[in-house]
Amino acid sequence: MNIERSLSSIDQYSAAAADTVSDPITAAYQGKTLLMMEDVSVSFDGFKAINELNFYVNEGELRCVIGPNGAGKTTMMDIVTGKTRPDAGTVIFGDDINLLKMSEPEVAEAGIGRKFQQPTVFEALSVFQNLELAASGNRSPWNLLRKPLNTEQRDHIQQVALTIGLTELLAADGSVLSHGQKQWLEIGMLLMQNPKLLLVDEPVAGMTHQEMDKTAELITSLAGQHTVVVVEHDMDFVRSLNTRVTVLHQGSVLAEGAMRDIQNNQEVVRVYLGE
Amino acid sequence: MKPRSTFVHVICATGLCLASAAATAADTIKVGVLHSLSGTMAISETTLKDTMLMLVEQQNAKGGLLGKELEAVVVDPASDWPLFAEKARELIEVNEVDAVFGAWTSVSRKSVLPVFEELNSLLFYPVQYEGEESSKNVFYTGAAPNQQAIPAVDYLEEEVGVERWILAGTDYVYPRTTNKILEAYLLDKGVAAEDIMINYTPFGHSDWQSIVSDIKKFGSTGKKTAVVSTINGDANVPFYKELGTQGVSAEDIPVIAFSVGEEELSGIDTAPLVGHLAAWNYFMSVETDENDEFIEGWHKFIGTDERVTNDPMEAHYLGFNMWVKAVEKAGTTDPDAVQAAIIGVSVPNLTGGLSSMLPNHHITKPVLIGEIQDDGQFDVVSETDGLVAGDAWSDFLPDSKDIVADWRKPMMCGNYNVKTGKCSGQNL
Amino acid sequence: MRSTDKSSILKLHPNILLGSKAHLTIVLTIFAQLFFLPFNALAQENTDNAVILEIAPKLSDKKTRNSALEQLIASDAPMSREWLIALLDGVLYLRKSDSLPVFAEKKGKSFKIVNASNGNHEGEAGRREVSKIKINNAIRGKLRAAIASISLKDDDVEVRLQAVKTMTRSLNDSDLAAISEYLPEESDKRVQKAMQLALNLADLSDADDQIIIDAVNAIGINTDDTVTQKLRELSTQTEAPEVANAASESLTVIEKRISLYEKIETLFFGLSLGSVLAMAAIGLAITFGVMGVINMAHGEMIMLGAYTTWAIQTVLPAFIEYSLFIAVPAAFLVAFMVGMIIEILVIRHLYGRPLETLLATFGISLILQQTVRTLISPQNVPVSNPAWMSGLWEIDPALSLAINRVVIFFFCLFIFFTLMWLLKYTNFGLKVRAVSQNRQMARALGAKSGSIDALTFGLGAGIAGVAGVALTQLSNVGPNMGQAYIVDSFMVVVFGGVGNLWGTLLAGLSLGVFNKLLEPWAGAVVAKIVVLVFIIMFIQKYPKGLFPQKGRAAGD
Amino acid sequence: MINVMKGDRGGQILLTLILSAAVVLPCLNIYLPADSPWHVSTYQLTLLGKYLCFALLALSVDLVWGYMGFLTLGHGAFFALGGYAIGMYLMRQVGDRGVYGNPDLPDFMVFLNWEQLPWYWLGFDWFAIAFVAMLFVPGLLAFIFGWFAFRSRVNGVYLSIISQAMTYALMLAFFRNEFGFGGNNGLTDFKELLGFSLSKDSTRVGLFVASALALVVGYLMCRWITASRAGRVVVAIRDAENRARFLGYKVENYQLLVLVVSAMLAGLAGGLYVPQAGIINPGEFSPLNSIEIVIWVAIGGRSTLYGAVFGALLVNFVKSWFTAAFPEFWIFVLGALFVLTTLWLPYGVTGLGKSLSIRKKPTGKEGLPA
Repeated sequence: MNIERSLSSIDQYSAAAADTVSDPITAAYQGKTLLMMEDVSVSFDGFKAINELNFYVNEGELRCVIGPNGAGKTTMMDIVTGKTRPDAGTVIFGDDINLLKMSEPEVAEAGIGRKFQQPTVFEALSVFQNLELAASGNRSPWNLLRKPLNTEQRDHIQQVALTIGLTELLAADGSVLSHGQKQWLEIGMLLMQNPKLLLVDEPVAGMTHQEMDKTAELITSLAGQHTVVVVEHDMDFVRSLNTRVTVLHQGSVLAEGAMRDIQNNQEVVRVYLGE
Repeated sequence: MKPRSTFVHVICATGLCLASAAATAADTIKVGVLHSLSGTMAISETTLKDTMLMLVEQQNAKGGLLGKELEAVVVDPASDWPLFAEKARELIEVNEVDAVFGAWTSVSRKSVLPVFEELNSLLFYPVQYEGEESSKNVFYTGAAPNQQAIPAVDYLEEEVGVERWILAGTDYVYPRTTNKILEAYLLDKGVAAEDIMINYTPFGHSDWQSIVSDIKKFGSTGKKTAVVSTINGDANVPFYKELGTQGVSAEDIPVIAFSVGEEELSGIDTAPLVGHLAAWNYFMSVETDENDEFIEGWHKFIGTDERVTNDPMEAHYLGFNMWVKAVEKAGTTDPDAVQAAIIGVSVPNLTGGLSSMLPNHHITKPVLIGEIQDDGQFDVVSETDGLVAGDAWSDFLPDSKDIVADWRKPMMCGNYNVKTGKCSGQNL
Repeated sequence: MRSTDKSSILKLHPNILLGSKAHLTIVLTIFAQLFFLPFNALAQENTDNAVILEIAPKLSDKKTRNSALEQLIASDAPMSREWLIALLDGVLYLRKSDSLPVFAEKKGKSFKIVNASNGNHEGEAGRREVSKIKINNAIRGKLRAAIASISLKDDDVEVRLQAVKTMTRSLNDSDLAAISEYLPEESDKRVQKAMQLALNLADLSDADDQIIIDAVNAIGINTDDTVTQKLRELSTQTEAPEVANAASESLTVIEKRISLYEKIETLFFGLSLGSVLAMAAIGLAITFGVMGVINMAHGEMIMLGAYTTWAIQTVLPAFIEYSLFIAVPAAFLVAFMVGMIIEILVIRHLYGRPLETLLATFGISLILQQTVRTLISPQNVPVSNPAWMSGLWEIDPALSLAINRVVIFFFCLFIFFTLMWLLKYTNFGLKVRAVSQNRQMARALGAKSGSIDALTFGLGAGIAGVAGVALTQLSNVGPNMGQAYIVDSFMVVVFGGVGNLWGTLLAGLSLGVFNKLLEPWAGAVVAKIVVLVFIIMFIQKYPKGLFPQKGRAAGD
Repeated sequence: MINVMKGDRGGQILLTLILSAAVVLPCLNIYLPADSPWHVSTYQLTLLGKYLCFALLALSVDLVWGYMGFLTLGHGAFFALGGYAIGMYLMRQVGDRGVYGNPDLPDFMVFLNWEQLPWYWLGFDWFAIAFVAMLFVPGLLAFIFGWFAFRSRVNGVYLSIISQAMTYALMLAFFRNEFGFGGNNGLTDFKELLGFSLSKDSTRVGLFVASALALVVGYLMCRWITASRAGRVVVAIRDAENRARFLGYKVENYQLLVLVVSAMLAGLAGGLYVPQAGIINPGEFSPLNSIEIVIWVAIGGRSTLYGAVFGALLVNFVKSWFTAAFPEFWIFVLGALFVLTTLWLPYGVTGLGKSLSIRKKPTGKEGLPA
């Protein structure tokens, strides 16, 4: 990282953040706001995990969120998905859906899918069954007791399996998959839900380089049809996604912009390299 | 056809065909022993199993019965009441025993009763119980309420001058009945209702602080107060410990217990209990030759002279001897013949008298009141003049006072209502 | 003189001390005299004892017993007091062959006998050759009263106090005369007070109204049973209105005081029950709460501790007083070792499969129970309460706390704080916490998680064993005893919040108090049901117990 | 219905065995003379009938524990409630043949001076009502319990322990004589069921066959649930409850459904058990009994259904056999069986092959203990 080449001052950064149109990458996906988090705060035992966070994602956008450990990335996801309730702030999805009033299943129903940091596929079930579980439709117990999958759903599963490259492993148990395959399966499960917004938490942690490339390809291919927010540590990976990046620090947004700008942001560098 | 028979083979191989496996040797007479050797009741019942083994061994040493060797078949119903019924059935159907000695709790007796009636076999039940029952197939060698509770209360009233009564018991059928009988009896005698306090606690109750404190308060009015305790088993130790702790001595408020014998005391430090009472039909401390011989035999059999003897052991001793005598009299072990023969059979009891089997399948027994000594034994302080006949149906309960039991012909009924002239109940 | 007497008695009658309590001191002291006077002093006085020799056979006959006793009490023969004491203590026998009254001391299966009238040794006699002069509770009461009047001049303060109290219960003229006589000489404040109360009580029966009113005022607020009885009588049955008024006024105040004491007592009962629950659960808070082992054999660890106490008392019958001090470390060691063995042989292979530990430890619990049944006995075994742990701590006649329960309460706190200290401030504790929070990480940092696990499980088991020692003082010691505590212990740990020791302590104490508050109006059974339903409802509301672990670590 | 058995080899074998036993054993009992080596005595049939009831009970536990991950320590309560429902009907059938000859009240009520039948006994003269109660009283209790517990997301050991508290509280309540169910003695001395005398061999054979059929139907039912898409959701909930929630499943509805079905199966098992055992008493509610059921399932192998059935049959058979053959030592054998199975057969007896072939470490990430 060449600090000398840094062009952005803090002021410049701020201007960039305020004026998203000036950013060539996000400009491509310019649309209306899909997710809006405003003035959100939450604390655990006095520790402010999220501190007056403002965060916006537009429809069809692919966004990366980075930040050092404890920056509040996972907590932010928890808030969006209804697992954690913030102490203050508003979280609006789409036009007027208030996510803070919804339970996890309701959030999922509303069209937000989440991929966890730890790959949590259902190991006791086969890849097919994992995808089947994620298939959209009536989710009441009574319905699922009586009705097997319809052809349309089967086709969808096949199609998603193709996208994530697991067609040959459809019958295999979740437990025998490699780490990377589990990550893809989980992304596949998100896709099965036809979500409007995909939250992807550290998709490449622990992956080999090949797997990482494949994942980057997969995620990039998703953008456009879906809105995707990726939380990631791995800078190479984030760079390879070549998209707009938000830097979180101590529970609020430190910087936002294209990767190359971020890399040159002194504040960011200071946070990452340590004081 | 093949798979099916294979299945039967499998079942048999795994032992379900116990019947065919346990081929009965014709030259022995089998006696079933149905006492819990594990679970909560093992604490009391294991001793009775050993007693039965001793009695059988002693009988065999005397030459067996009808020229045959006696054989004890021991099973473990594990303090599990449905298992009692299952094991009873197994003893009778599979092992083909001629009589069963066993059960302790009321519920275990109730559980096996239909089995004995259905299969027409004999059960000797050795524990004091609530009465209100007389079955053709059961012989009650323990005390009925009139052979324990009533004389005990009489003693307290007449000799100790008790005016206020606390009837404390574990919440199950024996204390409930006994207390009901006692309450009716005391009210009959002119005791005011406010001078009677009745208290029930769950099985194994261990925290007696509040109750003992209540007892103390109830007894602090200046009138002489006594506790009649039908507290069962394990709950007694903490109860007596709490009495000692809170300084309730036998001179202030004596406790008379119907379920605390030598065996239970052997698990308690008795020094603080000296003077508390128990009512039984037998005490180890009774000085007779029969008792000495019995105790000696027991110590020899069990291999230590630390072990005590108690009332239910005597009950088995009586029941077993009565059965032996009845079999000899009938010349067969056939249940019907033995049933007919056993009524009227008398055998010496361990307290110097002669107990006999009554037509209602209860027996005659002396009633002894003993005070606890610091060596865990009882000192007899009162004894009924003669033997008391066991009464199956209490005269103090409105629903049972008209009922009598007589298993002789022509009545042959355990449940005959003298008013309506009807025989109802178990052996319909 | 006194101390040598006592130690000698210890040798002669070890079981006298087994459950000795404050009021047994009377018997003790008298015993000293009984067994030493006859051998030296009494030999010369045998001639004067001829009268009581005649009384002896009458004592053993039920019909003549009462009159004989009166005779003995009235007799001024030098031996009469010793006889009274011997009777009370059940060591007065008749030799069957010649109806000679003897003091008999059990020696194995036979008796060592001493002529009761002259103190001559008569050798040994078989069980059948002597018969005990039996007494019952009524006679025992009379004896105690008779001895009490003699004991007013005893050297021991406690004996004198007890004597006055015994007298107060049924005052007669001669007692009063004796009390009036000794009051001026009495030096101890408490005995003085008791004597004064007796005299005042006697005044309450006086014919003169003024004397009664004065006595009522003199007594003031006294919650003694005899006082309330007498006042109640006066307030309802007296014709003189002033007397009745004075009595009922005084009674109202006293009753208010008593009801306050009753509330304090209930609270104490609750705390005491709570301390038992907490103590039984603390060990489980370690094995289950910290290690996540669903330890069904926890109750059997308690049982092992209790049996250790029994074993120590059996092996060292002369040291009953100190047995608990030996038993606590011994029980800890025994349960600790057994716990370690269980961990190494079984639990160790089941980490990551906590549910399976339920199955395995249930099996272990069955095996341990049946082992005790087979090796020792299916019956309960007796454990004695040492004298220092018996009796009551009398704060007021209407409020006395059982000393053993007070001791156990503080013992529970002691265990708890020791454990807290161990976990918080020692290297071992640090490792335990590290391993329980993150096994891999702790291992990576060099903690030998294997040995730490074994030690932790041993610690939990050891503490259960120590709890077992305390429980011997309250409840039965038998193969089933562990079963009585296991369900309650799990409730306490869960109610308090798994993994939180403070939670366990507070849960135990609060459930105890809650239970005891309910008991007076709901009865023992319903109180327990209500407590269980309360726990269920509480967990619905607070799914992680009283003290949940918070934040990210709590994850699910 | 039969196609739910596809892919369940163990279940196919098991059901075939049970169905053939239901046909063959009664024939051997009725048509063969008593001295034939192939004769099956009524005692053995009844014993086996009781085992089958336990197997059904184990099945219901496997459904909630094996598939849903709720380690229930209170299933004995559902079993006992079902048993009490049928026990009450049987009590009413006694009519005036009780010891006191009172046509309106069961003996224990006469004896405790009850004036009239308490309201909750009304209707138990009819089998249909008792049968409905047998299924729905446990079902309702499960519903109430689950509705509160699952909604507040009580899980893991907390859930297990409150289920234990539930059965413990019920045990204490049923022990109380005032509660109106016969206190400690419970209900016993039954005479007849639907007009058939309970002491008749034919009735016992009938009960055996009914138990076998109930087990088969229960098995098919469980299999229907577990093999459906809903069943896979349940497994998903077991392994990663939160994940399932994010997938949009109303987790508590699934949990509630499975728990209620399971409780009803347990109630059915209890209802069939009581006429064969001849007694129902509060001991059935004891927490230790419920733990024992879990142990049957673990011994047989959980999450397979057939393992639970096999485990219940095995443990109970061993118990019956050993309590007679080694009355003094059987506890040691049973205890050792529990310990050794856990150590060496983590997938239970039926999972022997699996244990041998897979030597992988269990992940034990989420949901444990559950």
